[in-house]
Amino acid sequence: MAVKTEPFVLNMGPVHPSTHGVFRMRATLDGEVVVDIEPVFGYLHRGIEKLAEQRTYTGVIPLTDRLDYISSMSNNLAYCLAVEKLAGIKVPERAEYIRVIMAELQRIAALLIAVGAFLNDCGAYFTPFLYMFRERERIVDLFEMASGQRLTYNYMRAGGVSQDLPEEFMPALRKFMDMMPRYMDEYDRLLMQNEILIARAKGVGILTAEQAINCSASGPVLRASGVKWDVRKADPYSIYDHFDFDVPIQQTGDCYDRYRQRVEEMRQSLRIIQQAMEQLPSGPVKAEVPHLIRPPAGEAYARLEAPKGELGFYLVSDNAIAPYRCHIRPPSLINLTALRDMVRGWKVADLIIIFGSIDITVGEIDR
Amino acid sequence: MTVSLSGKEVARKIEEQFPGSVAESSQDTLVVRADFLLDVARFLRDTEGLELDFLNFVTAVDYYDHFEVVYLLSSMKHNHSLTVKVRRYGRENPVLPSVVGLWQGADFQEREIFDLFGIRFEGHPDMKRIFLWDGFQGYPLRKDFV
Amino acid sequence: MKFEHYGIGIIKGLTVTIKHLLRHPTVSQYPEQRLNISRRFRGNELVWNRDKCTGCGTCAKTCPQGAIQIVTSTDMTENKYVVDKYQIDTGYCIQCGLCVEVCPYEALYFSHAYECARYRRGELVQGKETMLETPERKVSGYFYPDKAKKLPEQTLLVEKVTEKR
Amino acid sequence: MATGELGIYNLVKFQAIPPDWPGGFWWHWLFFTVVVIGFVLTMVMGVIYIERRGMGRMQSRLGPNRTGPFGLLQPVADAIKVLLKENIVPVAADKIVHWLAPVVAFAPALMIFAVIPFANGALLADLNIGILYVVAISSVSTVGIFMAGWGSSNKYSLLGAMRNVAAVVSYEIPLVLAVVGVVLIAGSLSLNQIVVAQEIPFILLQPLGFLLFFIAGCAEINRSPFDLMEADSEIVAGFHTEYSGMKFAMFYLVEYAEAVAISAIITTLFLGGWQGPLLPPWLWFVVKLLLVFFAMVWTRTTLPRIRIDQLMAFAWKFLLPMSLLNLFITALQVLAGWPTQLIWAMIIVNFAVMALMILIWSRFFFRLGWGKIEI
Repeated sequence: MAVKTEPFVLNMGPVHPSTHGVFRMRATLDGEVVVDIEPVFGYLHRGIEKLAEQRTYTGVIPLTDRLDYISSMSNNLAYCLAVEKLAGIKVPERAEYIRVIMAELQRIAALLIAVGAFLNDCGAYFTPFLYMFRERERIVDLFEMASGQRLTYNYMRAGGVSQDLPEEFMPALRKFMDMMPRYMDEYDRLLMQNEILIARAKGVGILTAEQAINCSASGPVLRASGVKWDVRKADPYSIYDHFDFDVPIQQTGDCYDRYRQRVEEMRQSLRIIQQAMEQLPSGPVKAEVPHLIRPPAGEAYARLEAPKGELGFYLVSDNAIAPYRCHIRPPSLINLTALRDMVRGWKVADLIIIFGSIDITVGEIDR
Repeated sequence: MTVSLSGKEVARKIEEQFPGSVAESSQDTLVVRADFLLDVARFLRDTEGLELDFLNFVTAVDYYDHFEVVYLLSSMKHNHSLTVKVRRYGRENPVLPSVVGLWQGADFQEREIFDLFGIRFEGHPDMKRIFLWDGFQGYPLRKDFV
Repeated sequence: MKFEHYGIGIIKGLTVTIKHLLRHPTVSQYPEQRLNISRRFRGNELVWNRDKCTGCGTCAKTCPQGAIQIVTSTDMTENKYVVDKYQIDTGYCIQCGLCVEVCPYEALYFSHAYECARYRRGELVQGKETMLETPERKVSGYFYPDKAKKLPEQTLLVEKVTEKR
Repeated sequence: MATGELGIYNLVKFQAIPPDWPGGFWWHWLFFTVVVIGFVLTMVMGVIYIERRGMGRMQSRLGPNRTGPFGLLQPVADAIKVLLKENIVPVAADKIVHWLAPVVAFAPALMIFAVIPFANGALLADLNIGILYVVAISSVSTVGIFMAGWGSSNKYSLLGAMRNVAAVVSYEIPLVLAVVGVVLIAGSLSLNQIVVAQEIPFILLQPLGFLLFFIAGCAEINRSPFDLMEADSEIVAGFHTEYSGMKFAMFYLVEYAEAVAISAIITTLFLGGWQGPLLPPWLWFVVKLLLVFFAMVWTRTTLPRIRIDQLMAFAWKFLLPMSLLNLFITALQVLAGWPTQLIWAMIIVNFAVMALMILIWSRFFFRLGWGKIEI
């Protein structure tokens, strides 16, 4: 017997423990069941695209730190790739290797947060989150050593990186690489086979491959649905074609798969760093680029595989020192498109973990 | 490596199907007339050999006399991409057809363009401001917005 | 037969947490235990070298935030600029480091000091006199590797092994 | 010693000075009331400290260590802070219900301790239906929690309260059925008698019963992994979202007082209560209680939370049949006279039964489910 009940609206957010920032979900609930959901955002809108139009090409780099603030290095790199493409700058080889090391370390750091926050949303009371934060802290230490800051690195420059790695960087990185696989195994032991987690996440929030492509999902969300698409392999930027790594994919596209996908990607990143570390050549780290870059009129779109998905910068130049238009393709925002289809019919608790498994940063959604 | 499709070749194919739909084509871009946008988009998505099933991004650029809406399409199957542009002249209440029906990924991005450029997309299920609040005056990413 | 639904995963997880109970904690107690910050620390304050600065204003032009204010006048007798006013509003500063990077005369550095919180916003503005290098306000090695060598080595969490092995 | 039910008749009866208590009934009453309240409050502080420190160490951090030696005064500092905070009542709240809820929730948590023996005969009232009293009283807290959820006119609170009511109603049944096994072996409902009857702790005779009681107890007092009613990542803080200041402190107290109560009952029923060598009985009691509580902290640190429909399914499809089977087997064993004669056989058989039951049930009959609803 079905009892007729009245749906009610629950505003989750803007201040809610698991919306990962100032993000609001206007959920229509029928009891505990989610009938409909409408994401509402814009609370963190700073108009970065407009600000970029008034800054020099170099001056935009600090702004990109503030897009997806837990993976600043990737944002720096994406923007610099776009500027280099626009202005035709050639990057020295050592700089490329440093960039790859940094980008992959950043991927590990960001995915650790993504996985930790997802497990925290599942209700594992901060334990996995804090364990993963510990490893992230080790990575952030390395970043601090190279760039001088712990969150907004501002390390990449058009034509290379701002300064060479300090000499104590490589021994520290080597130590980190030695200990990281052990910790990864520990995380897997902690919750990977946990019956409750499997019951909570397996089969929940399924995103099929067709739907994922149609919704322009990218990154781990797309690959967990079984689409073998990684910008590093499909459209190699920087020097990713020099490295030997796999693109792991999962089959069903549920929350558990997205979680496992991220863990697998961290392992692949470790492989890339290992290779880059061994092959790191010496030489200059920055091409001879004037501080005020004045690219020829034209447009360029450069993209890379950020921890959250395909991050791209679409730059239009009118031969001035500031970009005429700077559009950012935010993976967080576009991955959210599929959220509504994924959560309908699930419970409030599932809404939270499905949302957590997409892994967003509000700084990137709102820009 | 993702192959960038030649705009000229694709334009020839489109012209066979929909005469007069391509306004301009060059090596890497294809400018489509706004009236034909949906037909061309469907053609690009469904034609054998093109199958541009992945919409990387949609954005707009303000060139004072016209708005240019840029679509970057890729194909997961063939690993190639194509930049499609649409121009809309005139600054008062510009309207373009929405491609949400073809690529659902355009949903939030078209709302964003509406929010920041004021280009209204017809056929979009939920055309309202996305970042800014409803009573906001003006469209910030237009060049004349101070 | 896979052991999946009998609580094995739960028991595995429980062993991991109980192991951590016996390990050393990762955290350090901040005001008592101070870790060394990075030698390239991009800190809250800037250090300005009065002698080397020629008043060219490149730093002010580069600053994305417009936090640097520089006023110069010309000294005709010695044929150079005199810096009348040089001030940085560290409240606006985002510590991007572009000003330090572009300075053609190596006259601007980051300071290696932290804990620069103030009670009033006005106190965040650094004037000419409060920007000079002093024993307390050491120069950070950001963009100047030779200066970095003199600073104490950064404490790294990688060095800290929490498990007893 | 004052024994017997609390009733007008007994009050009159025990006006006379009992042989082993020089103060008479009222002295006994006064003394143990003070002891119980003091015990609950100190234990709550103690367990909060243990939870925060233990959890901190398990999460690779330190936990509170600033206030007092080793941070021992942290609960005191918290209490003072929270008492000085402003008392905020939402405009749309049902004022009376909102105000009464913490009191209604707190009183039963305290009342449970009336029948828990700290040493042989050292308890407020040795009711001969003690365990029944515990079961009856412990579910009254739910009324207070539902009042809080309803009275604060907040959707999160209501969701949390609803979840709590559903959980308590379902988990009461396996809880009681798990207790019945113990009662059968001990042959008494009085908690003091149950402890006296435990020559070896009943956890060995009733391993499955212990497991069921522990799980159901955790669910009833909303400890992780069943902490859905205050699931911080889902419904903010559940029923006490809109509470602040003193009233919030009351709920906080209830939460831990209930945890202490369930630990105390588990200690009494399964771990031999105050019995033990060398140490004084009350210390044994406290040590065992803290051990049980530590197990709760440990699970809370490790396990994710389960969903509401899984929670209900777990109660009705797993715990209920298991507890019925456990009861049935125990009854057979008691009929055969095993607890007095073949005690070792009973231990071995019961452990084997537990392992087999869990394996079979989780292999063929029950799996924590999915549960999408088509819209």
